Amino acid sequence: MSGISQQPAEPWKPNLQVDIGGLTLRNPVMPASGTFGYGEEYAELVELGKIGAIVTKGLSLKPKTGNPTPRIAETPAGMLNAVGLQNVGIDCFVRDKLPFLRSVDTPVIANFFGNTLEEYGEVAKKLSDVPEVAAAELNISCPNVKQGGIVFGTDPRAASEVISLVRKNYSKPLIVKLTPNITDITVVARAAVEAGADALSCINTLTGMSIDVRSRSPRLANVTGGLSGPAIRPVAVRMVYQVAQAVSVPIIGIGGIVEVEDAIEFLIAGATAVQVGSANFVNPGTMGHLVDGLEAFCIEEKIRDIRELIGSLRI
Amino acid sequence: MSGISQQPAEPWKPNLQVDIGGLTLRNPVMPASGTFGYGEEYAELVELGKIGAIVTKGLSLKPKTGNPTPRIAETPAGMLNAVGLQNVGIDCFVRDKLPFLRSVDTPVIANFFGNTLEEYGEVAKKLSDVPEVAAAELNISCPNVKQGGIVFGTDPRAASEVISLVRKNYSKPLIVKLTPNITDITVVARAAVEAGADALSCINTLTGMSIDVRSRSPRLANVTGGLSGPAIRPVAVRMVYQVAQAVSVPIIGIGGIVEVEDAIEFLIAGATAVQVGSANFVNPGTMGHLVDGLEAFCIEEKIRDIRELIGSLRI
Amino acid sequence: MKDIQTTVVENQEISSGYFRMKILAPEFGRMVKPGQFVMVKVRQLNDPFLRRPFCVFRIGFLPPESDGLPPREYLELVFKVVGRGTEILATLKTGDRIAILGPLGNGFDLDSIGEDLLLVAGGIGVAPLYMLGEACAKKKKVRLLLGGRTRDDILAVTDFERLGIETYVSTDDGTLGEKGLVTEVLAQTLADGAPSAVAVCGPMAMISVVQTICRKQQVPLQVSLEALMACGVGACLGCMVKGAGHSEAEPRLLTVCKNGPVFRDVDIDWAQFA
Amino acid sequence: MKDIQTTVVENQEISSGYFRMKILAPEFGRMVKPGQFVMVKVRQLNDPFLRRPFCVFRIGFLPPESDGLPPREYLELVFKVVGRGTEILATLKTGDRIAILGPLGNGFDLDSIGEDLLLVAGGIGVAPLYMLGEACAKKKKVRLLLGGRTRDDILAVTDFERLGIETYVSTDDGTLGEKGLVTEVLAQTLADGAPSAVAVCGPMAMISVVQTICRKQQVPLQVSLEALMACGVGACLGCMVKGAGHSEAEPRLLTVCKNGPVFRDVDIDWAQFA
Ligand SMILES: Cc1cc2nc3c(=O)[nH]c(=O)nc-3n(C[C@H](O)[C@H](O)[C@H](O)COP(=O)(O)OP(=O)(O)OC[C@H]3O[C@@H](n4cnc5c(N)ncnc54)[C@H](O)[C@@H]3O)c2cc1C
Ligand SMILES: Cc1cc2nc3c(=O)[nH]c(=O)nc-3n(C[C@H](O)[C@H](O)[C@H](O)COP(=O)(O)OP(=O)(O)OC[C@H]3O[C@@H](n4cnc5c(N)ncnc54)[C@H](O)[C@@H]3O)c2cc1C
Ligand SMILES: Cc1cc2nc3c(=O)[nH]c(=O)nc-3n(C[C@H](O)[C@H](O)[C@H](O)COP(=O)(O)O)c2cc1C
Ligand SMILES: Cc1cc2nc3c(=O)[nH]c(=O)nc-3n(C[C@H](O)[C@H](O)[C@H](O)COP(=O)(O)O)c2cc1C
Ligand code: FES
Ligand code: FES
Repeated sequence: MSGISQQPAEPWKPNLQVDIGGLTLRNPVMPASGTFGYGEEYAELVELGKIGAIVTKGLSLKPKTGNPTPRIAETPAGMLNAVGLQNVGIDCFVRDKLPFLRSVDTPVIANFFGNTLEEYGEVAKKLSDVPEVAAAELNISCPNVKQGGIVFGTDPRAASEVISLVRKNYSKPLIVKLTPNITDITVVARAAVEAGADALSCINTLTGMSIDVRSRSPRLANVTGGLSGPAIRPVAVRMVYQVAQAVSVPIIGIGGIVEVEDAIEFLIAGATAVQVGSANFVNPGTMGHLVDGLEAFCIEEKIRDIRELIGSLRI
Repeated sequence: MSGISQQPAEPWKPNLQVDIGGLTLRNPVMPASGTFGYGEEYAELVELGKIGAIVTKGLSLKPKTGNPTPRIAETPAGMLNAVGLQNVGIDCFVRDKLPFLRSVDTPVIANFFGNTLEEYGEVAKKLSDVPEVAAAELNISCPNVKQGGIVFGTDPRAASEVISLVRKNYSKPLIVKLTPNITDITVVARAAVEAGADALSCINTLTGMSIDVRSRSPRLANVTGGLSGPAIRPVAVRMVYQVAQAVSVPIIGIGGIVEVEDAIEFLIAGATAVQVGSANFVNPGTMGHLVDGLEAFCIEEKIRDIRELIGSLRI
Repeated sequence: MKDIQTTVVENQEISSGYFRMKILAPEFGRMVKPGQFVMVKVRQLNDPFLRRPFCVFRIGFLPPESDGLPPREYLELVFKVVGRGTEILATLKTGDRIAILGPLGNGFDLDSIGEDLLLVAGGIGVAPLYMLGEACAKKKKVRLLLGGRTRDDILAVTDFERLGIETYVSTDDGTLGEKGLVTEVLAQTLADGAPSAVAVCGPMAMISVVQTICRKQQVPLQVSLEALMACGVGACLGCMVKGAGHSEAEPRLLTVCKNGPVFRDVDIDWAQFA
Repeated sequence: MKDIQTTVVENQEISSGYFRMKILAPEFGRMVKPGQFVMVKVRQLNDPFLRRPFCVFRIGFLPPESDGLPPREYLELVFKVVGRGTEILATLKTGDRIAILGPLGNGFDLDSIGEDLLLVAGGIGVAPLYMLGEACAKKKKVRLLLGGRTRDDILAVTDFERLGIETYVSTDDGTLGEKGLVTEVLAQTLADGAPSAVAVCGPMAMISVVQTICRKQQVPLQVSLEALMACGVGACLGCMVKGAGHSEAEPRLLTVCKNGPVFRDVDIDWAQFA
């Protein structure tokens, strides 16, 4: 903000607006799915009208009870979770959760998944009937229960198939969220874009595990879980950078964002927007802080439009 | 040690000895390649006769100058390095570095790599002529320069080819070190064992990246680098666990070990021994501390032989 | 619910491994209900990463810094050192910065308590009970059964006594109060006549026994539960417990952080803790 | 070389953003040579993860705690707050725990200095020069050119003067001493007559100019360099600089931590810093 006070003659604010596959956001900051409930959980702490979008917990066709507890384990500069995609289901979401979201002047992005190819298609169809849902984020990091549990998102053919089907059923902006548990993320990224993704989210959690040495049992009832938080940021930035080289659709950078610099890192690597996940738990003020910080950074660096930052890595 | 003082009548020490593909170690603690130089760098700080083995910096056929600087970047609970496998080369190692190692009563494991298939074979041949080298650790996380830079270790066919060739040229214990930058580590693990690996090391570094937001340039001159340290431990433990389910050769657990509990976590997940990497930089006393701590843990938990811990996860 | 960066007023080791910490917390007084908790960030670094949940033990006021200013509000925690987070918390000194998020959770249901409240605490389990005792002591009969492994685990007796709460201490090894389990003292107390309500906090094994005893005697019971927590506000779904009657077909999953941490025993599926 | 867990004796802000910290360090006195450094673990947590390198500014002795005991040795650091590690270091107080590994590196080559030593420091670059001045001041003529952006960046003048070292201060903005760059003062000083040796530490841009000037005047120069470091002992190969005559065919790579941090200017490939 120092730039403003030092130049009272010519006050200016940078443009923070970005476009994600046709969806315009007032700024590039939003929560990561599963870390912000259905929006209302943080309403007392976060000015929802200030952030770029609200991203819901992953929705499925039927309600899902998730995994047994313990579901959470702290790790160095991060955490493991094995919530197991517990959610109220798409119908309950529309009935019970959407009314609150309607009252907030911020676009809603519905994250969703299926246990089978068909379920993905059906949820997409239901979502396309909900006018308040501005865009959908398709989580392909789930095991395909029908095909022996192979994760949709690690096989370009399976990913392509599920995305194509969803694309047929959903005409608003479609974001595909990629898994980092993969040899070459650009292969699935390209397949996703070819199959119709308007934008890509990178990354979901890295699969990890932690053991209590006294009881010799896994800290998570599910044995393995998803690693998130600052620990994974270097991997996430690398993958965003790789994907940005490989495709030309907008990318949403996710993974360990805590400080303003972290968000900017993703933008410079090639992301058009960012999502904040685990950091919401630690500091609910993170997203508001990022919005202010991005503006301040742009002013200090004399950047009139935040889009100048996107992919501006200097090698 | 409390067990000893409380039971003066029957003092006992647990057996810490383990076997890695035919190589017997006095205890399961050793340094990870590239974090302990050629042994002599830490001689003033680490009682070399106390650890299970000494693992050298990765050796190649010819000396290698590595990457430009900066090569190091700190990350949350970890670090990135892009040293680029700088090393003195196998001949210089034998001439200049081995005499010191000969003076230490601890087995030497030579980590090595090649830029091409042929180079891998030649280094293996040279190593097999060095009696002081007790075992070799084959790093297959390197790009195959002849085949367009695809990493040997991410393709089971390429891995198999290079391991088979090395196996032909090297008859002492052969450890193959796996990369974590892969969709399913068990595929390469199985291929490695079929191609003749006596043991597997898991894991090498995760590929990551970090950007200085003011200069908008990568923090590493090489743009990307390898992520190590506590941050990656949950991923490493998970992979050791997966590999332990898939193969029956001994596994060396690597990744973010700092405390005694961390080492034990790997053993319970299925590792027979552990390597300490980045933690050596932060606390050179780590390995000595782990050896003492493993002994104390076994006494407390009434474990007579540390091998009882291996793969003892209770689900 | 607020997230504030604030200051440690005082941190004292009150017994071996147990601390009492006062933290400046403007406006918390009128917000906190007995049984609620706060999420504490022990250090503004990425390691340890998550916040730690602690009950609000008490709300107090410091003398004003200068005339005319209102007295400054603080909240007090009582905590046991068990791992990395609490180890760091134990090292904090007057003036150190700390972040607290709260108050969180539902707190005890005061309306259903009746005229004769029995508090049952195991060790650090006293933490949520002081404010409950304080809220009830003037108008109701309130007694406290306080159990611990040894003398060191018996905390805050004089605080409760100052409220006029009759306190019965027992320790497993007999180093303070009666020798035996607090659940045995409870069984005896109930045999002499049932209170209108019991509130309990402590280790899960002890809570389970208390639950069995109260259920048998049909005494209404409120329990304060613990669970691993990431968010504390109902967003992460990390802290679920199964509610009474839960099944895969008819799921009744409750968040300890938001639906709890205090539950009526009849609302919980006790089989999950067996 | 030792790795010790020890205690902060004192930590004082000596100028805006600059601190002087005394750390108990038994036996370091006889071990440390001028120009050597230590690797400091600012906090025993995983974040920040790596140690930070700092020159030993001075070795001193505390009065003995009781009669008959030898005086207690400490080492003194002077540091500038630039990032997370130094921010934490700035918050450490008397009695706080800290870990130091050292002494590390080669230190200055005292034998080749001759009779007339000129020290050149830019800002925090004074850090390695005090011990060098101290080692030489009794037997040689020693002068110090001390430059900084502004008055706040001029540190430890009285320490050097107490050694009898003539000190010439310059600041870019003229807020202290002469107005102008320290390299201009150097050029002028050399024009008045060349010393037998120059030792320099400071920002790389300034070192480069000093190097150019000294090379031109053929004055032997020792430079203390900085590099990102993980290990500090030559094991990680993170801190390489190219030595004079380096090429891919005939590599001459030097570790700043072990081959340095002090180098004769003729041993360095200066093109890499251009
Ligand atoms: C609602 C609630 C109120 C609580 N009130 C108090 C109190 O007033 N006083 C007190 O001493 N303790 C209280 N606890 C327990 C306290 O939160 C843990 O002892 C503390 O989190 C341990 O942190 P650590 O870093 O020292 O332990 P570590 O074992 O190193 O912690 C590792 C992780 O496990 C979590 N964890 C460990 N033990 C517990 C536990 N028992 N309950 C929940 N999470 C745990 C930590 O929060 C952290 O995420 C409460 C717990 C809950 C859920
Ligand atoms: C041999 C040597 C001696 C030094 N002596 C002193 C001294 O006496 N006083 C002093 O104030 N500073 C000294 N420095 C610089 C000091 O090490 C850095 O300022 C410090 O590491 C910055 O840490 P940070 O966490 O505050 O900064 P960050 O920028 O947050 O640090 C991030 C990473 O970069 C490294 N880093 C950042 N700047 C430097 C730098 N200039 N040199 C080396 N590593 C850096 C850190 O060590 C850390 O690994 C010396 C550096 C070296 C190499
Ligand atoms: C508790 C928890 C629940 C999550 N649930 C979902 C989910 O339902 N759908 C999804 O796509 N990602 C989910 N994620 C992944 C996050 O959206 C995000 O990709 C990941 O946490 C990395 O970001 P972070 O490091 O900022 O947390 C979840 C993450 C956490 C920690
Ligand atoms: C500076 C540095 C250099 C490394 N060099 C090598 C190497 O030459 N060969 C190799 O196989 N692994 C190398 N590694 C990887 C380590 O051996 C180890 O697999 C990795 O660091 C994970 O362990 P850690 O988390 O304990 O550091 C290097 C790691 C670091 C940090
Ligand atoms: S702790 Fe996150 S939902 Fe309860
Ligand atoms: S810092 Fe590791 S080699 Fe110099």
